[in-house]
Amino acid sequence: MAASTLTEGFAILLLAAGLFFILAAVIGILRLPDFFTRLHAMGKCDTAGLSLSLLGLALLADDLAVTVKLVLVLALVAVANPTATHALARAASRAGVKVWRPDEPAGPAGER
Amino acid sequence: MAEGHLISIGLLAAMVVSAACALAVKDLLTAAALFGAFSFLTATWFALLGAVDVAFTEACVGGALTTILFVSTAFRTSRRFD
Amino acid sequence: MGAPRHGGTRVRWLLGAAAFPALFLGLVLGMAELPEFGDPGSPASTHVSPRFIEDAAAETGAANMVTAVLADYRGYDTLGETAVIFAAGLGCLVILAAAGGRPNRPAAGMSHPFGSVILDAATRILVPVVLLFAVYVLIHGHISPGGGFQGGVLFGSGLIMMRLVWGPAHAGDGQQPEVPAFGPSLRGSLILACAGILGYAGIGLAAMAFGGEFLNYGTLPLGSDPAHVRELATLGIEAAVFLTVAGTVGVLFDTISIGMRESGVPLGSERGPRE
Amino acid sequence: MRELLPGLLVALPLVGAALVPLVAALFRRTTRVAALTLHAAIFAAALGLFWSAAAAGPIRYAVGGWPGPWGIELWFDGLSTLIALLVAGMACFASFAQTFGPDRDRTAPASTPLREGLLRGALLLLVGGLLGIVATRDVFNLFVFLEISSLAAYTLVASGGGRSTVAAFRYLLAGTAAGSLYLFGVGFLYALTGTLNMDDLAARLPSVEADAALTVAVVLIAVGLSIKAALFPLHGWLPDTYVYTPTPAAGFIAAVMAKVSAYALLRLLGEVLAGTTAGAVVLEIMIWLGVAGVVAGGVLAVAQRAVTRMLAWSSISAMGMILIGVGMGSALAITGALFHMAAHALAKGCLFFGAGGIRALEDGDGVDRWAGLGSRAPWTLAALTVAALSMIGIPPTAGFFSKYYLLSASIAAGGPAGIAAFAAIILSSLLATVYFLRVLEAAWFRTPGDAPEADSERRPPGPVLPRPLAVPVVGLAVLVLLTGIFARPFERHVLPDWESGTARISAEAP
Repeated sequence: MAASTLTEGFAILLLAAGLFFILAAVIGILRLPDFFTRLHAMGKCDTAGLSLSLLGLALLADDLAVTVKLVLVLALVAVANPTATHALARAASRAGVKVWRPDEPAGPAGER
Repeated sequence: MAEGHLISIGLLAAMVVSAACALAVKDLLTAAALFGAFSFLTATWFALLGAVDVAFTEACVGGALTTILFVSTAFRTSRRFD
Repeated sequence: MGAPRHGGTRVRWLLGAAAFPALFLGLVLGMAELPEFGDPGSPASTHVSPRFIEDAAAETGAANMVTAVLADYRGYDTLGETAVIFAAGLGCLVILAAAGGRPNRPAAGMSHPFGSVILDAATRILVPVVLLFAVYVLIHGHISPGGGFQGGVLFGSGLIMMRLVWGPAHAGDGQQPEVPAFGPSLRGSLILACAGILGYAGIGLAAMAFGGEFLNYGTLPLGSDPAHVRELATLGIEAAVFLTVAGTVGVLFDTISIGMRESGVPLGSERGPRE
Repeated sequence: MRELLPGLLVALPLVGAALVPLVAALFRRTTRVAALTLHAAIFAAALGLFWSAAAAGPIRYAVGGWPGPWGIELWFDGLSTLIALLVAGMACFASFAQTFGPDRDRTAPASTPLREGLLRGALLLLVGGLLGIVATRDVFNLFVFLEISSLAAYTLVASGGGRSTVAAFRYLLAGTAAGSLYLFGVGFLYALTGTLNMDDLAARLPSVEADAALTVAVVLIAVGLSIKAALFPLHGWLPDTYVYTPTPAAGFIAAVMAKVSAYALLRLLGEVLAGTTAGAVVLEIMIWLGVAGVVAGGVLAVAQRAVTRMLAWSSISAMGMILIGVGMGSALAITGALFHMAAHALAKGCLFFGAGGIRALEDGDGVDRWAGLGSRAPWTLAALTVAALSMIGIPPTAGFFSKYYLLSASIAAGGPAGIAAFAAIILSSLLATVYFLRVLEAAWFRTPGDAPEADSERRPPGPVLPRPLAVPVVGLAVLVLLTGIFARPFERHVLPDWESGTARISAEAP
């Protein structure tokens, strides 16, 4: 009983941390000034948030098969999410998206 | 049951919002991305209704495939819709 | 057609604007009178469904009832749906080859090999997983949600992923090096799609050759247990659907994003403007 | 053989639709022989079924071996085999005409073996879709095949490039809306009765007669199929589609596409849903809309200067006549409607092959382009004249008998609707005389010199139409005459099946 309560508590902790990172990603996308910084926020925080949430869910799952599946999804996210971020950044850099500098005013002009 | 209803209502509201935004934005890439989001919400809703097969199909076709095709089409035409 | 153009347009616009609220009202009114969704006593749940629920697994060998109904009881519908997908690919091929305007040249950034080590490595890891999962979905469709259609879409998505990262085949014209295509070419995709339809209808015709009706898999000489025979044949037609869908996905992506010339299929030709 | 034919009839077009592009993609050779062989085989199957159904009674065929409401059934009686025969036969001519290639009007891409194979595949797919609609006894299956035929038709319409793409897009919008409405209607019917099989549906409908959802379902199905059948106020897609479609496809699409939808209306509204109150009202409305369409189509056809556009409006008039027959629902009216489908399909196919070819080769669609063609190509023009006479309704041709049946049915029906239908059909015949005589007069009695902008040295003497189009034109004209002469056997074959079918449905209804 105690073990399961401990696992549950840990899982909830992981979920909360995951949600926190996702929230941070959302705030970052909304608040940061240009495409690259937003991507930076989204890529890192999203991956971390998703991974933590998935870990938490994997701990909570009753069925071992579900746990294994969730871990597989986690592995997929760990490969796919950073790659997607990289691809987006590279495409934007190739397309000539301007990088924001602190001395320039932020604005939608920097977005594409 | 009440929680299910709550999730359902939230999903439906998000669907309506994403669909309306997809119609409203001028940038075709943004519209394609919003449509992808709409498809994923639809798939989730189908799964909630118990139609897992349909949800799976919707996620594959609506979420992945049509989004890719829309983006390719947007690249072949002019990007903005005015 | 000439004179009443303007007035006609306005009348049409008004009619169109009136048609939508009318349709909406009609649908809502009709819905209100329908049996409650999910009502176990409604005609939809009491007339035909019980037989499917009770006998499907024993009669068709498919534990997933949806697969049993789609691939066996209403297999003719599914053949039709597969033909619809094939028709969409065929139409895209014919029309986009004929569409005037832009030359069939890849849009910048869409068809050149992306040339990034990270992407290359990630694609090498992800694509085999996606393709394998597609085949798993195809084979597992008997038991869990999935089947040929979903598997085919996933397989096609894997092919598209390769195209996106590594690009299509190039003929090598001095500026670009000669590059072989990864995955099937446009022509190969078309052949896959055709083969799928042929396989599906072929299984149906084979059943006729053994004395059954069209698509009556039970008569195929694959074993003694009819449910097991039906299960095997269902797997066959799911594979056929898989081929058609994967091929059509390839055809759609290639025609839309790459164009005809690069994929080595000279469908269109030089055209002069007319209007 | 009787057991094999139904399966072959529905399977062969789909097999061919995949086989022909496959052969073209693999070998990059022309697929003319393969496609013609397949069309001939389909036609043979349709002929066999027609004969079999006439000799030994209707055939019920359970696809996949699952009968009744669980599986999908096909149903071959005098009506469906007649339309199947019409579709398969017209497809043979259209496949022959496809050798003509794209219209030589500079927008269409040049023909390569692969492209030719794709277009032949699209025609086979269209035939498969139409035959599926004709054969099926399942309302959802009908939708699936409606979609197949629509998609294949959009492909064929758009294959001309340029304006034809725009026309195909409009057709696509109308067709998709029509398909969606029909599907909504089927969904309502399924929720109400729990079945998709037409016979089962007819038996279970009386128990839900009072439900308002039934009315909605009937209206949705009627509107959806009426768009496809180009019933008068819903005909907007038709003129541009028929005019801009490349000639080989136009001859087929103009001949049978809308007719098959009208046949589906006849099956669903005239047979299955006719017993419901909503169905009866919708059928009554359909008579009046048909009357309006007959008159409007005729008047607008007179107003056209371009020959193909005039033919397109005349088709709207003809569809109105067919739907008048469907709406009246008496045995005589149904005979008239079916017979008019056949007569009009043969004649209109002939005229579209001819007019499209003349438009492409004479480089213009005006009536004056036809000036003097009679002396240059008497046989072809004689064939086109026979078809035009059939459209007007001159006795030995098929058109006379179909109009005769419809007029008799109108008199028998009586009442304001009957009188209006009678007057409209007579008026449309007079209008058809006006607009067809204009063309025929130019072809036979004017010389090219009379034409305002004639440049006779550009036109070489000799046959007006190349063989791929001339053979279908002459063949169809012969068929128009034969159908007219042998009208009675058709009537004897079709009518009893209709009467027994409706009698069976009303007997099953408690």
